[in-house]
Amino acid sequence: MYQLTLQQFTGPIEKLLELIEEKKLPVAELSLAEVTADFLNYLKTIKEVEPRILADFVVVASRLLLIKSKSLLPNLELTEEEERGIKDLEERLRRYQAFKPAINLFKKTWEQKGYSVSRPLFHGRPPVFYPPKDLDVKILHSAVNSIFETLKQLSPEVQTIELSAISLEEKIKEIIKRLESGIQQFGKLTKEKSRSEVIVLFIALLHLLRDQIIKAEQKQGFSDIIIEKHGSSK
Amino acid sequence: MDHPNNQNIIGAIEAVLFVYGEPMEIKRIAKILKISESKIKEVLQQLEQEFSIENRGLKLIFSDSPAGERVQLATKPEFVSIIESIIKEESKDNLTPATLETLSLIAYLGPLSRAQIDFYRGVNSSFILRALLMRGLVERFPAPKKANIYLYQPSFDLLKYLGISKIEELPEYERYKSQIPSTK
Amino acid sequence: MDHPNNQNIIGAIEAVLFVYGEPMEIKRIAKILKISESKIKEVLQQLEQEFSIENRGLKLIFSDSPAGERVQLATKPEFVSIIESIIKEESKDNLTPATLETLSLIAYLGPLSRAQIDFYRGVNSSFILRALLMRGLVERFPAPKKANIYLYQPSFDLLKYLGISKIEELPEYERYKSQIPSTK
Repeated sequence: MYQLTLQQFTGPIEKLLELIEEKKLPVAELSLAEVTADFLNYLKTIKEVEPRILADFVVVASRLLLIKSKSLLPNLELTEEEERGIKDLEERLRRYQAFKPAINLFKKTWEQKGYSVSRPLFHGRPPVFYPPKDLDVKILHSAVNSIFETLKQLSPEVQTIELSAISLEEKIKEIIKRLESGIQQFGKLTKEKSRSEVIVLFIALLHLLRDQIIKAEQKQGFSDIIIEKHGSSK
Repeated sequence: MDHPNNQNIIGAIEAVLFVYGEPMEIKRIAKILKISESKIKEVLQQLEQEFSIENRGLKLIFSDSPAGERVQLATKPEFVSIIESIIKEESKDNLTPATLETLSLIAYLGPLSRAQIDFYRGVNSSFILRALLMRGLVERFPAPKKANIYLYQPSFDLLKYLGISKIEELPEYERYKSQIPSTK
Repeated sequence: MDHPNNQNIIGAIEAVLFVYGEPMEIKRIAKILKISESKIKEVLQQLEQEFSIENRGLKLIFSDSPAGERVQLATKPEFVSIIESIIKEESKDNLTPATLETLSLIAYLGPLSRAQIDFYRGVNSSFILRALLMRGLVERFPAPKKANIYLYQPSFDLLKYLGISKIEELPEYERYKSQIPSTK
């Protein structure tokens, strides 16, 4: 019943807001840069418990990384789309922050002891056989067939989500391996990768940076990032 | 009840009889409300009087049983034709997508529990199951070894109406029956 | 009805809602009783007032739908402990964080499309919505003029669980409702 574990997680917006509020920061670009590392750490825990929702968290993480990079590299020029992405994240956080007290009010109301009970349809009346006019075996057959078709379509949806939740750990290992094999440009690492893979690779890169496993350098905005293992040749 | 007065005892009795639907022993009402039987009888009289006012659509029906006097909440007789017209109208409903979907699931994969039907349909099926029961299209029986769980299957009348003598005669019955998707 | 006055219309509505049990469109009640919709609405208000008296155990619950306003008869929440001793209701368990998040959004801001809910939560909500539909806590309707888009809103069962008569009774409802969500 993976749906049950799935339900233990709120969305990334809620999580991000929680991290910001924990540090008593306002919802602003600088605060987002501040909590990036915490968010990435949380990402790691989800990945272990519920990989299926990782994909949605990765999208938010990639925006955070952009913000973080911008704060670290003041010269970094962002595209219009990227700027819009950051503004959009801030806007969502503000909205969520404004709505959040309502969640608690709802919870309190739900937890109140009393509730109402109604009666089922025609309670206590005996059944009267009343078949629908145009019902026959053919119609039943085609109805059951289309239900099975719909159910088949449901399963791939689950698979796609799993596929897109690319393992962060795998990517970290990949970077280390590639570095060992001599590749030093981020551009080469990401060659021919899907968009979401590039994002995960970049997150992995930042992880390695934070844990001081690697050094990275970008000569100027949009130029390739040069990566080196710390204490190289180890 | 904590501080019973005649007023909220009346309300409580009305609520209990409303939900229960069937005739209920006065003894049992007394036990549920933790009030003496004589007090319940007194309050029931008061309630009966209130129902007699024109703007009420309900009334109390008293009956005797070996276990003692019973009381039931029911509609006043003057509304019988209105009630019959609703029942008739509700049954006239033609084959809606929900009806067809639920009925075909029960026919091909039954006996099924409500939870299983909910899973296949992706929505709650309590109302539609109740409607199918009322129209005599399906019947239910308690699931073996599981408390409060019912299993639904096609009614005998439905098979007859479809012109088949057993459910296995449905087209491709085995094919669907054998690949029941997991309810995981 | 032949000589309708407010008094016996009240009684008739009470009888109809009692027998039908499920939420009923006001439009349909008007059709059954052959009385104008506005008259039914007026009388329902009167009935609601009468239910508010202490000695009544029942109340009315209201909710809108694309087909118009609906109304259902149910017990007052304060009698829940007595009711629980005679029927086994599905327990009102604690809500998981994701369920609570999604349900609050739908309750305060609904009707909402899945895209709107996703926008707020920043996560794909299809599994959670499916689970909520299956539990019958939310209901959905096709969005007007948009193919394949559904709008989600609180169900009557949710209102009953919350012990409120209409969604507007949620604490500080108006304040949050005015934060109209963007579809982006």
